[in-house]
Amino acid sequence: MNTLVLLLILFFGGGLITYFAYKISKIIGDILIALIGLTGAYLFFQIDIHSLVSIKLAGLRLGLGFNGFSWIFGLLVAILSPLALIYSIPYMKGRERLEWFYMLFLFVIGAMFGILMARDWVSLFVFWEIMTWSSYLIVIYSRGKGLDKVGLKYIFFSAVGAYSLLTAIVLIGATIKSLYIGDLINFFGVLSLKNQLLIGILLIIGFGVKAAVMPLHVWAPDAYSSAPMSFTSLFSGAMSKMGIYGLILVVINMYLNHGISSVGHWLAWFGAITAVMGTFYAIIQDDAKKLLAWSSVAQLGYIVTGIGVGTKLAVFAAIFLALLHGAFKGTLFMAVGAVERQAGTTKFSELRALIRKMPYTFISTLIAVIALAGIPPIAGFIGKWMLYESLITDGHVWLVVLLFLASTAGFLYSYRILFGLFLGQEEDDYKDVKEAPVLMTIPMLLMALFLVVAGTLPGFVFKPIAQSMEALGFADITYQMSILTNSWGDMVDMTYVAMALGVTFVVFLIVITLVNRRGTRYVTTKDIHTAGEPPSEDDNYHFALDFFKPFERAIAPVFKYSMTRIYNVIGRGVEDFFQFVRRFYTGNAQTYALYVVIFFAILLLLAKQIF
Amino acid sequence: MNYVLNDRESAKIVEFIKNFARKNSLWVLAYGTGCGAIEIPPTMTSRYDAERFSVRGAATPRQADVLLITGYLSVKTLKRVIRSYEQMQDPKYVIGFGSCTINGGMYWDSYNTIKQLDLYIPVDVYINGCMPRPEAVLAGFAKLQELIGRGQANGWRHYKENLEWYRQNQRKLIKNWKMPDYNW
Amino acid sequence: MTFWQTLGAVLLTILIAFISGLFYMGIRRKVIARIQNRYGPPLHQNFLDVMKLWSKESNIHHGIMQHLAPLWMIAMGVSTLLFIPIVYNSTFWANFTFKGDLILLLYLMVFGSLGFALGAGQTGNPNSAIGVTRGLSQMVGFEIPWVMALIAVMIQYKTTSLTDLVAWQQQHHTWIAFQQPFAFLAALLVIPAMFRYSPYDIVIAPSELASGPPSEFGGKYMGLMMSSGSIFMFAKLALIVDIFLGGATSWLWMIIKTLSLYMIPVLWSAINPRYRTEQAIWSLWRWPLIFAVLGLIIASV
Amino acid sequence: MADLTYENKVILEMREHFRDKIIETRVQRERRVVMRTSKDNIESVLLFLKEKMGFLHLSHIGCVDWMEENRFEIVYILWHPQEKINVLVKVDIDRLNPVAPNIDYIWPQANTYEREMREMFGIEFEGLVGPRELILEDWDDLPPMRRDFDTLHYVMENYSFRSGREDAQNVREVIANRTGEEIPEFAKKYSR
Repeated sequence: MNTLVLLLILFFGGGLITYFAYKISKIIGDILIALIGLTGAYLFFQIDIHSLVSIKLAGLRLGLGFNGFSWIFGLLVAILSPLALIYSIPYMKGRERLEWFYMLFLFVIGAMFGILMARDWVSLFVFWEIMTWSSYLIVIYSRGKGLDKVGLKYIFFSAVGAYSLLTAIVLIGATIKSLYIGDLINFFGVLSLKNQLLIGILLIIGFGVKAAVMPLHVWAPDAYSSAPMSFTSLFSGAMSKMGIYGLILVVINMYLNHGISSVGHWLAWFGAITAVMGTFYAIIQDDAKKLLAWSSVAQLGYIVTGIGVGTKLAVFAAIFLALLHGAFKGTLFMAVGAVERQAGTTKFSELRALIRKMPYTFISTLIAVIALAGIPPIAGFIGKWMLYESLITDGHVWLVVLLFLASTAGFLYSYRILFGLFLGQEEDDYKDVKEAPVLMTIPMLLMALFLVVAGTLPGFVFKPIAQSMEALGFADITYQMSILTNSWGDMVDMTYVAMALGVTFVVFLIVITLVNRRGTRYVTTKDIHTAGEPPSEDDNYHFALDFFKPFERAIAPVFKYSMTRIYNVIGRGVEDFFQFVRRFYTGNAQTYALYVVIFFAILLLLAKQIF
Repeated sequence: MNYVLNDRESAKIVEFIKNFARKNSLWVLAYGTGCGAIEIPPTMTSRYDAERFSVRGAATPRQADVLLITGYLSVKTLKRVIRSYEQMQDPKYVIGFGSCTINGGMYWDSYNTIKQLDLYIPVDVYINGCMPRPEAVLAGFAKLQELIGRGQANGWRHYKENLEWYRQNQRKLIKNWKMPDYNW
Repeated sequence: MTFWQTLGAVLLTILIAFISGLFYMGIRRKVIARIQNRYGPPLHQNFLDVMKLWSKESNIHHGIMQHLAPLWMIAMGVSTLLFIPIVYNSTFWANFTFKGDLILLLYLMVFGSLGFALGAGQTGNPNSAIGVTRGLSQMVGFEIPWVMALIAVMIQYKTTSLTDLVAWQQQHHTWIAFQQPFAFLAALLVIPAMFRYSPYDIVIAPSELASGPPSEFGGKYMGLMMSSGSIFMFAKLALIVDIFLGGATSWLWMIIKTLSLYMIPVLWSAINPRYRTEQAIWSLWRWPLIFAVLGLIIASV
Repeated sequence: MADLTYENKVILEMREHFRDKIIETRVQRERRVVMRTSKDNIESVLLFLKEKMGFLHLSHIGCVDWMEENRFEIVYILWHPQEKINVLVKVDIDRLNPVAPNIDYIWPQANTYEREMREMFGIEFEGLVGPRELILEDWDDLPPMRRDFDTLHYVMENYSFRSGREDAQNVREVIANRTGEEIPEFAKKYSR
C-alpha cells in the first residue's frame, strides 16, 4: 500500500483503535499512542515526494500527495506530533475521558497530514473540517467554567473561515471547472480580476482564521490557553501553520506568481499590526498560558508579514520562522504545562522561583524564550534577521519599525515568562514541587537542543526550506551552512557569533568560578537586602502584580484610542452576532454538522444560477 | 613556580596591593541610624567632598565596604544593623559615629538604646563628638584608610572568630531572635 | 592573518576598550564633580574599585543564574566590540567586523541585559525585578527611534554593514551625521537612555530602588559587571562613531571621537533629575521619534 | 486685650449642649480652650466638636501619667481650621484598669496615637485594630512611659557602660550641686 494512504490510515484508524484501547487499559493506550506517533514520523520520512494517489469518488477526482512545499510543513507536524504525544502521556495521566481526547488528538494529526497531502480543494476542505472539529472538541474537553464561550468563539470563527473557504471552493469549481489546487494555481492568471480577488480573499479569510491574522485572531488566545497544554503545543505549534501553509499557497502561488503583489502587502500590514497588538496584549496578561497564546498571535503576525512581503528572503524567513515557532512555542507550551502539572497553576501572581525545583524545564524554557525573543546565538535570531533584512532591502521601512516595536516589546513578556515562573523569591508553598516526569522533559529538551543547533548551523534547516522554496517557484535559492546573506550582500556568520559569545562566556565562567572559590557561597532568596528588615517566615517579597504597569501607562493611549475602539466595535458586533447565532448553535455537534451539509447543498444548488 | 607562588614575600606584595585597592575604594552603606546621618550629606557633597578620598555611597550592603553607625542605636535598629552588617561582603569595616556609639552619649539612661556598640558588632574606628563635624568624619575615614593600608582593620575577622561572644551579647538584647543563620 | 595574530588583535582590542572605558568612567566622575564644584575622585578611581571588588574575600550568590549573570554581560560586551570596526582599513584590527552587520549588533546588544536580568530576577530582591521591568520598558522606548535612525542610514546607503558605512564616509571625506542630520539628532537624543544616565537612570535609581537589578551583586560579581560595563560602553560609543561620525583611521582618533561623544550624555546627565518610567518612554517617543521619522522619510524618498 | 469671643462661645455652646457632662471648662489663653469630660461622654463630645463646632482636625492625642492620683489623663487636641482655635479635651481613666474608648472611626489618624499609648502606657482601647508593636520590639517589661517604670534600673540591668563615663549618675543632682540649686522633693524621686 502507498505510504501516503498508510499514513492517513495510521492516524485515523489508530485514533479509533486508541479509543478502544483506552477503554481496555490505560497503559496499552499510552504505549499505543506513543507507537502511533513515532510510526507516523517514521512513515513520513519514507514518503516519496513525487508519489501521488488518485481516487475517483462520486465523479470527483481526488488526489493525495506531498509536494516539495507542503513537505516542509509535514516535517514540522511529523516531528512535533510524536513529541507532543509522548509529552501528553504523563501530562494527561489521571484525567477523564482519555480515549476521547487521544482519538481526537490523533485525528487532528491525521487531518493535518491530510491537508498537506491534499491536491484538490475537496479533500483539503474535508480534512480542514476534521481538524477544526476535532480541535474544537479538544478545546472544550476540559469542561471548565467559561469554556462554552471559548469554544463558541473558536467554532464561530472557524465556521466563518470554513464558509468562506467553501464559497471559494464553489467559486473555483464554477469558474475553472477543476477542483485541483494545481489547476487553480496554473490558471489563476487567466481569471478575471474580480474572480481573482474574490477567490483569493475568501481563501485568505478561510486560512487567516487558523493563522490568527488580526481581525480574525479573537478566538486564538482563549482557545490556546483552554486546551490541555499537550495539545496546545501542537495546536499553536503546528496547527496554526496550516493557516500559514494556505496563506503561502494563496499569496505566493496565486497572486505573486501572477504578478499581483498588492494583496500580499496589505496582508503584510495586517501581519505587522497583529504582531504589535499581540505583543502588547501578551505583556498585560497574568496567566502564562494566556501570555503564550497572545505571543503566538504576535509570532504568527511576523510570519504573515514575511509571506505578505513575498520576496525570496522574506518567504524564506517566514517558513523558517514557522518551523521555529513550532519548535519554541511547542516547547514553551509544554513547559507551562509541566509547571501547571507540578505546581498546580500557571498564574504569575501565584507562582514563583521554581528554578531549583524544575531545572530541566527551566533550561528548555530559557532556550525557547531566547529563540522567541530572537536573541543570538539561538535560532530565533536567524528568522528575525532574515525577515528584517528582507524588509529593509525591499524598502518596507515602516513595517520594519512596527516589527521592531513588537520584537522589542516582546522582550518584556519574554522576561515575564522566565521571571514569573522560575525566578524570584522562593515560597514555602512550592517547597515540594518536583521536576516533571522524564517523558515530559525529554521532548522539551530535544526541541531546545534543536534550537541551539539550528542557531549556529542553520544550514540543516535551510536545506529542506530551500527545496520547498523551489517548489513554490522561487529560483536560485542559495544558502550556506552558517552564513546568512541579504540581497545587498551583507552577511552574518553565525559561527563567529556563537564563537565570540561562547568563548567569552566559558572563559569568564572559569574565571568567576575559580576566583575566591572558598569564599563564594550560596544563600537563600530570603537572605536579601531589605533595608535590614529580616523577613519573617510567611513574608514573600516576590514582585508579580502589575509587573509592567509603567509600560502599560506609557502605551495606554494605544489601548485607549485605537485598539479598544476597534476591538469594542468588533467585539460588540461579534457579541451581538453570538447572541443571534446562539439560537442556531444548540450545543449538539450533529446539528452543526447538519448546518454545514445544508449550507453546502444550498451553495451547490445556487452555484449554477449565480455564476 | 610553586616556590614563587608560596613565597611569603610575594604573598605580602599581593596583600599590599589588595589593601591598597581596598583602602582607596571605600563604599559606604547608606544606612542612617540616628541623628548623625544628617552629617553625611555635607560630608559627601560639594562642601567637604568625601569622594576625593575615594569614599562614596553604596546602595545595598552587598556592594558596601563600610558600615557607618551614625549615632544612637535603638534595640530595634540594632537587629537591622546586625543583619545589614552580616550581609556585607568581607572585608568590611565599621565606623562608630558620635558619642552615642561609644558610651551612650546623651541617651545614656534611655531604656531602648544601646550604650556600647562594640559589644554587638566589631568597630574599627570611632569618631567622637555629638555631632562630629564633617571634618571629623573625614579624619575618621583617613584613619580607617591608614588602618586598612597597614592591614590592621580586621574587625570582620574578629567578628568571625568570636561570633559566639557577639551572638551572646546580641541575644541578650534582642529577645525574639528570628534571624536567619549566618552561614560563613 | 594567522590565528595567533587575530587572537592577539582581539585580546588587545578588549584590553584597550576595557582600560579606556574605565578611564572614561573616571573622567565622568571627575567632570560631574567639577560641575558640582567638587574636587572629585582621581581618574583611576574605577580601576581601584574594580580591583577592590575582585579582592573581596567572600561572595554570595542566590543560585546558578545569579552566578552566570555577569557572564552574559561580558559575553555581550566583548562580542559587540568584536563586531564593530575600530580602525578603518586595518587588517590587523579587523577582528570579526566582516562577519556581522547592524541588525546582528542591535540584537547582540540586548543579549547581556536580558541575561543579567535573569540573574537579577533570581536574587529574589523585589527591587531587582522592578528595576528590570523599568529597564525593559525604557528599552522599548529608546529602541524605536534608535532603530529608525539606523534604518534611515541603512536604506540611504543601501547597506547594513558597518564596515561599508565607515568605508563610505572615509572615501567621501564626510560624516553621515552631516548627510543624515535628523537621524543623527535622534540617535544623539537617545544616547543618554542607552547609557542609562540621568534623566534616564530609572533602572539603577539608587535612592528609590537601592541600585535596582545589581542590588544583590557584590564582590567579584560586581567587579565583572563593572569590567564588562566599561567594555560595552566603549563598544556602544564606537558603534555610534562608526555610523555617524565617520569611523576612525587609528586608535587615537577613535579614542578622541568616542570621548567627545561620551561627553554629551555625561554633561546632559549632570544637570538632570530622574524621569518616571512612563515619562521616560514618552520623552523618548516625542522629539527623538519625530527626528527619526523625519530622517526615515528623507532617506526613503 | 485679646478678643476671646469665639473661645467663650465654644465654652458656652458646649455647656449648653452637654450641661454637667462637661466639667472644668476654661480659656487657658488666647486660642486655647481646655475642657474635661468623663470617659463615657468623650466620644459624643468629640463627635459634637467635629460635626457641629467645626473642629475638623485632630492634632494629637497625649497621655499624662498622674501616678500619685492613680489616673491617666488622656488629652485630645483638636484644631479649628477656620477660627484657628485649639480645644484640649481631657479625660481621666483609672490607672489600675486603663481602658479608654477607641475613636479612630472619627479620625483615622487616631489609630496611630492610640497604638502608641497602648504600647507606651499600656492603655487598652476598646476595639482597636492594628499590630501591638509600633515602636518597641519584643518588649516584655512594664510599659516604659509609666512613671513607675524605673528606667535607670532597667538600663543598668540590661546595658553595660564603658568605664570612665563620669556622668553615669544622676545628672539632675550634678547640675544642681554645681549651681547650688535645691531640688524639690517630688523631683528627687522621679527626676530620671
